Amino acid sequence: MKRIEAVNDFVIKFANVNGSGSASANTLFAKSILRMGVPVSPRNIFPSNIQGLPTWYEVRVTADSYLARRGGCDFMVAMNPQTWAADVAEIEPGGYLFYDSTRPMPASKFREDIHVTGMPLTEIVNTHYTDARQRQLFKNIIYVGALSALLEVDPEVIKQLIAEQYKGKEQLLPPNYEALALGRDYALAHLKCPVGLTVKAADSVGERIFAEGNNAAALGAIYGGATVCAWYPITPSSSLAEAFIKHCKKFRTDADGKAKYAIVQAEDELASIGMVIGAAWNGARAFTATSGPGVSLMQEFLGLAYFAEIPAVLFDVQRAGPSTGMPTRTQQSDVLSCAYASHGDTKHVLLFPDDPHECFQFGADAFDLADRLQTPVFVMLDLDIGMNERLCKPFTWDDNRELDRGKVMTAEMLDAAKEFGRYLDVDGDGIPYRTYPGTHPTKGSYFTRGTSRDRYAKYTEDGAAYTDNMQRLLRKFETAKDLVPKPLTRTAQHNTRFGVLYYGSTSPAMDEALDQLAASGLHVDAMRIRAFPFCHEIAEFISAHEDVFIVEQNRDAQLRTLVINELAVDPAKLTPVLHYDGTPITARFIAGEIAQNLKALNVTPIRVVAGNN
Amino acid sequence: MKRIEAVNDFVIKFANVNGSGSASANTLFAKSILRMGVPVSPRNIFPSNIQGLPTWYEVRVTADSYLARRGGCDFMVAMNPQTWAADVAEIEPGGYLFYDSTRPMPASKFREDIHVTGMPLTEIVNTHYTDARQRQLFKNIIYVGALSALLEVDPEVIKQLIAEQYKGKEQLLPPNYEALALGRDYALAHLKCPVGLTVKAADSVGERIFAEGNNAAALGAIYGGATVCAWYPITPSSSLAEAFIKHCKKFRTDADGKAKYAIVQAEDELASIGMVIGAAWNGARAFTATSGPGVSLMQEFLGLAYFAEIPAVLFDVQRAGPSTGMPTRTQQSDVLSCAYASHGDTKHVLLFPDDPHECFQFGADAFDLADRLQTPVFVMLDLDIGMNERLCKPFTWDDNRELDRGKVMTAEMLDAAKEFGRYLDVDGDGIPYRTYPGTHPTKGSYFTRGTSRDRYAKYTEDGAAYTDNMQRLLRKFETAKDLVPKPLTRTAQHNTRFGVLYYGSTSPAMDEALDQLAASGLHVDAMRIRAFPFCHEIAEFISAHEDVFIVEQNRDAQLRTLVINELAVDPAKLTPVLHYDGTPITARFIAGEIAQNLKALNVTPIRVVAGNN
Amino acid sequence: MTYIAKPKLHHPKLPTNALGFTRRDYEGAISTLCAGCGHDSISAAIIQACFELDLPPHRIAKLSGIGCSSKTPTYFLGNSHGFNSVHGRMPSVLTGANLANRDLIYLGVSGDGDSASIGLGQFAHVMRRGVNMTYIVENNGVYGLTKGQFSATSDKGSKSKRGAINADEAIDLAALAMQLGATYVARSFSGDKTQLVPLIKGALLHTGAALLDVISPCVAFNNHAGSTKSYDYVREHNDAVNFLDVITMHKEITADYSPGELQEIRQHDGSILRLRKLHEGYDASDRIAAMNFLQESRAKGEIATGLLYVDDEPNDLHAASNTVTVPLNVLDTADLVPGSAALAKINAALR
Amino acid sequence: MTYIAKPKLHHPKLPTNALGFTRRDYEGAISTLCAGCGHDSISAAIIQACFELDLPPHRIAKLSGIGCSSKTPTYFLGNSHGFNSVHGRMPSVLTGANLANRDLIYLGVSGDGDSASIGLGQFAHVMRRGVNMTYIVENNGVYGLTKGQFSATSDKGSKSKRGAINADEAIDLAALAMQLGATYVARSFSGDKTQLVPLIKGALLHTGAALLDVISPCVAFNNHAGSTKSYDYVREHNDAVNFLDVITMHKEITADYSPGELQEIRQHDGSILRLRKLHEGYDASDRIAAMNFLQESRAKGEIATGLLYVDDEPNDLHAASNTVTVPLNVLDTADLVPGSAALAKINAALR
Ligand SMILES: Cc1ncc(C[n+]2csc(CCOP(=O)(O)OP(=O)(O)O)c2C)c(N)n1
Ligand SMILES: Cc1ncc(C[n+]2csc(CCOP(=O)(O)OP(=O)(O)O)c2C)c(N)n1
Ligand code: SF4
Ligand code: SF4
Ligand SMILES: [Mg+2]
Ligand SMILES: [Mg+2]
Repeated sequence: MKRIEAVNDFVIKFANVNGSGSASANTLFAKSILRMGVPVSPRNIFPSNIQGLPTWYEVRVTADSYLARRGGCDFMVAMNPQTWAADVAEIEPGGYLFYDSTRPMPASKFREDIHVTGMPLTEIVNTHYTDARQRQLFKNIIYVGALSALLEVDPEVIKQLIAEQYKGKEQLLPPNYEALALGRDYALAHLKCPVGLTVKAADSVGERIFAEGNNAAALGAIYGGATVCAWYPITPSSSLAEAFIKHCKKFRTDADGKAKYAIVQAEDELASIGMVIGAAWNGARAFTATSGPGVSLMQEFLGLAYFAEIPAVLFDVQRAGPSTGMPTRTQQSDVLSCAYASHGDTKHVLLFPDDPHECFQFGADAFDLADRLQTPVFVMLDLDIGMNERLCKPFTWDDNRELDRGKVMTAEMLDAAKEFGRYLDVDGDGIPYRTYPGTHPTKGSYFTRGTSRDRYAKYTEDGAAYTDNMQRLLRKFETAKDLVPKPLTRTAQHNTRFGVLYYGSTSPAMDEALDQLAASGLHVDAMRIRAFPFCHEIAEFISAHEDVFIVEQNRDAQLRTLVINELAVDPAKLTPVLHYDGTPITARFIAGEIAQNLKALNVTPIRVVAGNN
Repeated sequence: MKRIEAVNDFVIKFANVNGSGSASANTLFAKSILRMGVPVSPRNIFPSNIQGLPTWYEVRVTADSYLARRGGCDFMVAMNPQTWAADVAEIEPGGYLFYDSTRPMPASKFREDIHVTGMPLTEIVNTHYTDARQRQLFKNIIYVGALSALLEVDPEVIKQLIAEQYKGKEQLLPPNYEALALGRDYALAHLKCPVGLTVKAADSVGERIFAEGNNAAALGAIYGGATVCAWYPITPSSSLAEAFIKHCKKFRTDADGKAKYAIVQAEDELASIGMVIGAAWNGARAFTATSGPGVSLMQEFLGLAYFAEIPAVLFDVQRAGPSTGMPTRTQQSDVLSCAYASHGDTKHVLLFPDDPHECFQFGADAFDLADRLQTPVFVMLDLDIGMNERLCKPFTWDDNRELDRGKVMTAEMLDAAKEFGRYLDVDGDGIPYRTYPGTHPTKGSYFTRGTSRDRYAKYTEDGAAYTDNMQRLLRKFETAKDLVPKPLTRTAQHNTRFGVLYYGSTSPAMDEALDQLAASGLHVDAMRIRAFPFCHEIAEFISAHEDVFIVEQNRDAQLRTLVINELAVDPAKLTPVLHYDGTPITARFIAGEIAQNLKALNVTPIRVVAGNN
Repeated sequence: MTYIAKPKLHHPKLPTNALGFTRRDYEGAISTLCAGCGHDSISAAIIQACFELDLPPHRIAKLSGIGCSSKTPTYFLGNSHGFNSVHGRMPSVLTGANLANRDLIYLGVSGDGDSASIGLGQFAHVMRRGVNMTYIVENNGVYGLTKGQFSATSDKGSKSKRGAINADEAIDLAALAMQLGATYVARSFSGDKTQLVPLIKGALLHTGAALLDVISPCVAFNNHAGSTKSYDYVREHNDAVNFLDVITMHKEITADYSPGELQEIRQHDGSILRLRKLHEGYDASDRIAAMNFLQESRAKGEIATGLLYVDDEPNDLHAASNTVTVPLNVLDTADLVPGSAALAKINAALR
Repeated sequence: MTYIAKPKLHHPKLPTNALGFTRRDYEGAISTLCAGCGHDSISAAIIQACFELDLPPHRIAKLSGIGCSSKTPTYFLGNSHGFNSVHGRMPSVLTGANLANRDLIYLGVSGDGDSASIGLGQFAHVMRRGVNMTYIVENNGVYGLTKGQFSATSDKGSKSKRGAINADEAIDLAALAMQLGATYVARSFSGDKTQLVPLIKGALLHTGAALLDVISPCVAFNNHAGSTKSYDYVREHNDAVNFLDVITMHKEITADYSPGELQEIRQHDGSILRLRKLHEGYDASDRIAAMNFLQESRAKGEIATGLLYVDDEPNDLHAASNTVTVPLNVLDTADLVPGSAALAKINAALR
């Protein structure tokens, strides 16, 4: 029978029960491979529930650093009877099944075309442990031990990681080491080790770090100088605010234990954005973290922030909508509701980080942008980059960088200036000057409102003043085009009339898909959009190609809507490639869709290296 | 000096102080002309305030039934010192100024090129009345009397209207008649009557009625069988809900005085849409009326209604946004926030009535549509049609028409059916069957949620089930295209490669503009869009023309965005014509913009009748 | 549309109620909550109460917001329609549903985050309007589903599982409901089924706004030392003011007590709420005294439970709206559409 | 950024305060409200209070929601920054502003619709959090700006100008604030400036959440017979529990009363609230008693006014958040950005 053989290049999946403590054991397994210098890309697939429902942990071991979800599974660790059938069915032919053989299983429950390894895990823990919780926990460590033998993962590395994990609680080390050895020894003694899939120490990780996007974005907010955070818990954004709390305790507590920050868990999203707006109006850098339903609730306030020109930063960690949708699944489906948030004519600035490194960078930049433009700025994450550990470039910071507070008039400036008009376009860039409340006893005070007012912030219902203001806001949006992050281009090895646009968490799948397409002789230039509004480079990329694909993780091609609307592109030129079932998009899917389209246009493949397919 | 001369074709404007009781006198004036068989189109321009600020009442007397705002003013009744300068400045050269000459005014306050008529109104009321309130009120009747002489409005008609107004309070007639005579007699005795502008009895009104869109829409809700209304006051939509209350008292009170309806003034818009959703879920026809800020607050609930497939009707009486914007000014700027309301992938049904007649018709049809499609339906009014009296076709109703409750399974049907799946697409049109709660003891009950579920309404986080459902919702939206009102076309007298799309309250201005353009030899085919999603006729109209204008009353060309996105039209083909200062769009503006564009494309005018310009 | 439930055939041994239903007929899908979650006990109590009251399951409408607590309607009354709406807005959805059909029984289920944090506004207004419903808050002082953050009912000074101390004043939903006009207000504990079941029965029979604030420990995130919503803490501080016994019409009244310690309240539907007083002189029909008592017992750090207040002459939203007795959702074209003749009159008046 | 206001030159006759400002310096634009609107009297009282307390006008931030009442900040303190936010959400905006700069004085102005209808949730939560502010509700029982619909504070049974009768329970914002943890709660009447001005002064000096529920008749829509918020009705039913006299540090204490009828409360800033009791034994420092009193007087149909409750040891949100004493909005790069070295450590830990 066929047997999948691979070194440092396979997918192993753990099927567990939610709340059974398997998470830390699984992460331990993934990290140990990483420590061997072999890139991994793990993903949690968890239910909207706390305990008892199925959860999966999928680890892609990838020598070539393909960090997207690959799809399929080569080695299944089937620990959950509820999902046994589906889990077994998912294994690639010639793949491997590892299961708890304590209770004998009828042959009918297995497959002919896979390699089955049974280990009496329950029996082992029951003989070695009496306490129920211990049995539960150590069972997980034991299977990690067994896997170290089956896949040749260096046990010393695992022990090293356990040691780091329990730093300070050293008494916990021996029992964990024992459990590990128990599993490993059993496997070496009774199971055929190794299987066709093995991990071999390498040096392919380099200086890269292994981080979650939410944690990185929260750190970005710290470096961006955010002092006020108002949030309301919602999956998958809660861990962003919680990471900010953690970072603040560490980096923002002064000598006498006082907090150089204020974090409020608000009563709902209307309140959290309201607090952010109030704090930003009053000169503090403030943000909130939320997800789709929160963005919907914030619409009225977002219109106020646009019209009253309040800097405010929002981290939208997107999940599958509409409505409650699938809270623990990923999507890019809030693009439109953020870009045009609120009734009336509005346009908002969006940033699209593609990995934790950019989550950090954009997380910090967003605050400068918001102050510079005096308008809300959205950092658009999603569950896939927000809540999974991802290998990425290390975080970097230039110590000469100063917080850019934008156009703010101080008391001195007010005394020097001949006039102050809150909404006067002094510089022609559509961005007026503002003052913080309390700046000057007699100068620079003004009234902020969501109702129409003139250039001096005086209330008016005059149509001309209203139009004047609305047009200035458009000028300001023009200015934004030069301030937001530029797109990044990857040019194909061969000239091509085809281009592809993509953004955010689609990035790793796209990179891999481009390689696959190139390998099969299909060449496509690619541009990763990193922000809205769109700069001229994007328009030029589109006009430089005859057909442009646009890859998104939503049903309605929302970014495409923005592109055709804002850049006046003929829709016929933009072919949507849409993946929206809530799982992270794969290279297989993208390459498949694009290849199919090109076939339809009967494009003849140009092989780069003969026979390289 | 030039003197504007016109019969039954001029604009007269009343400049008053808010809360001074001028409104009823001004309406009396307008209606009396209507009763003489001469069409009028009045508009209120009022502040967001209760008392003391400037307010204007503009009456266009229009033999040709051009009901749009014309722009400019031929005869100004300047009753408000605060706005004197602006009011005087607005008069067309050769036009007329009528003012209260009690206190002498310096010549500098007038203009050389207009005809001034002063009348000592204050003096007159002070000599005839002692009570302050009487002086206030009768001053208004007195100037109406004077105008009847100056413009040759039939005093008998005015008295007739007063009589109708005070039916039951006959004791009020003599004093009003006296005041009217007082003004008229003074004018005849001391002023040069008539001026160059006169009203001549005609028969140009026909069977048409004079109604406000909000009132008509509320009546539509009555005929549409709405039984539950939940609303929250907001200008300019409040009068719609208040009219519904009035109509219910009249038409929905049963023999023993019980109410066949329930109306709740909710605590806010989240609650009103929530109540509407709850009532609709439970089988009653329910609606809310709101404006932009309310729509923003309803976003989350609208996503739920889309995903959970709840019929719900919303009347959005649009005002100038974003944020609080200009509450008493008109705009069409909620189009996008309604069409794509909520985070996630959503699309909603919109209806665009153009006058009170259609407000009634669509107001009723919306409920059938919502039940048939099991989704929210928006009726998009605006302040201009909602709060002004407009001449329109009388309301009509077919007594054979039954409420179409859509696909609802009764207990009998459930017993007969072999299975029931709330989200099963039995008929292939994307519309499943529903049951009302409490229908059957053991069959047809289901659980409604905003989270992902399978075809049998069972909770699931399975990606395939989610996608299956989201695609069915798209099929349903396809079905909607054939159910919503079709667009109406007006073909130019000459073949033309130019087309124009427009909708809602733009209608009268567009009709007039087309005449003006035709008169100057510029021919454009016109199509009035009456609903979203867009049916194929609209796509065909666009492809049948080389250049298509799209006229809107918002800044960002929101309907254009929908058109290019949903019909895949090349934006280059659609030229936006945008008016958004909060005043109703005029024919002058539209014709001007289009003519200018055609000039740019150097189109040579084709005169229909030689020299007819 | 009123429908008489047909008794079904069952395993002979299972006890049936007057409608011939067994307890099974009132159950729902298997719970996916954590083992030991207080919410599951409340679901069981609801099943028990509906079974004992002989309610036709399909004549009950279950509505909830979002949260572990709001998930529970899936786990009871499988033959009833349910609506798991959006976070914190169940009260408005329930109000609308109630207006559409006054003949069903409305059971709202919510959590403390759902009702006291995001939902406080709607909670307050649904009470003010006196919507005829049973509103159960499954109160664990935390956001369970989002993993244990404090909610607005967690007490000032109480400790989170991660060690954070709550600095904000706690909201007492029972006290609030009383102040806002609810006509049946009770508090109970998911761990005390004997107290809880009768309180739910009384609420289901009450013809106005009934609130039950049921403390329901979250074993995953709020059952530790330092929490004031843990099983242990609640057991220690539980102070029942009375014990309720619900006597429906068809049950004749038996047991007798010496007058002083008994209070009997006859409800609109004829049922009798018999209260055995556990607190000297506690009068459940005296709203102001009850409110005062709540404040004082809270100041003492006690958790007052039982039927805290009941108004035997409740008014509901339908009464206030003077609606017809037949459900609005059955009115048809003939009932609702005035027709062309009426329209002609209207047109005439607009000329 | 603390800024000492420079006294300006004025018409010699105008009286000036300790800062050399005249009352004019505390005024704003001309009101566009209806002649006789209660709200204008409240604006005047605010001007008076700030003038008498010698507050630097620009150190006050005015925030409001939407409504006639919420428009008023334009009509006083023209040298202060103001924020007319969205309907019902002023409390959250004020909370955020307060967090950004603890050195300013925060004055929230709202209406009964703005605070009790759409804004009830935020109203409740801002009180729970103890935000240091003066929150004034200009309470007329109707929605003035939208032409006279009932609000959530209009009493059950009260009649609208159009003759409709209100069926819902009224919300008593003062009672609610007390229950939710506000530490300074007063009620007054726009028509009684002598009572109102000191109450505003006390609130401005209070270092916690201060609520003033000021009944402020709407002459356009709610001043008719049958209204319980009309000038006449309020005058008839006004029942003042005490009279407040605010003694700031620099004023020495003079007048003397016989002990019994006096209550003196020293506030954090050193100022003294001297309460002359008009109600036998009313103790403004006893929260539970005060709540009970409110319920009883309301039951009697009276409108209790005065300083209803005050906590002389208020805690505010900054204390709870343990924030630095310097305003957060002045912290700069050096204070806030950990720098590349720290980042290197973080990177290392993520490998
Ligand atoms: C608008 C919105 N915000 C946030 C969430 C995330 N969320 C889901 S449940 C929940 C809190 C639930 O707490 P509670 O009502 O106490 O229920 P419990 O889980 O404790 O029973 C939150 C914040 C959401 N679903 N919707
Ligand atoms: C979201 C939203 N809904 C509705 C409105 C319309 N609106 C403006 S003011 C107001 C009520 C104001 O009442 P209140 O707060 O009592 O102020 P008052 O005018 O009585 O002083 C309403 C409903 C709005 N501006 N925004
Ligand atoms: S998390 Fe808490 S509330 Fe949720 S199911 Fe588990 S125990 Fe219950
Ligand atoms: S409407 Fe009422 S509240 Fe508004 S300004 Fe006039 S009197 Fe004051
Ligand atoms: Mg909870
Ligand atoms: Mg009010």
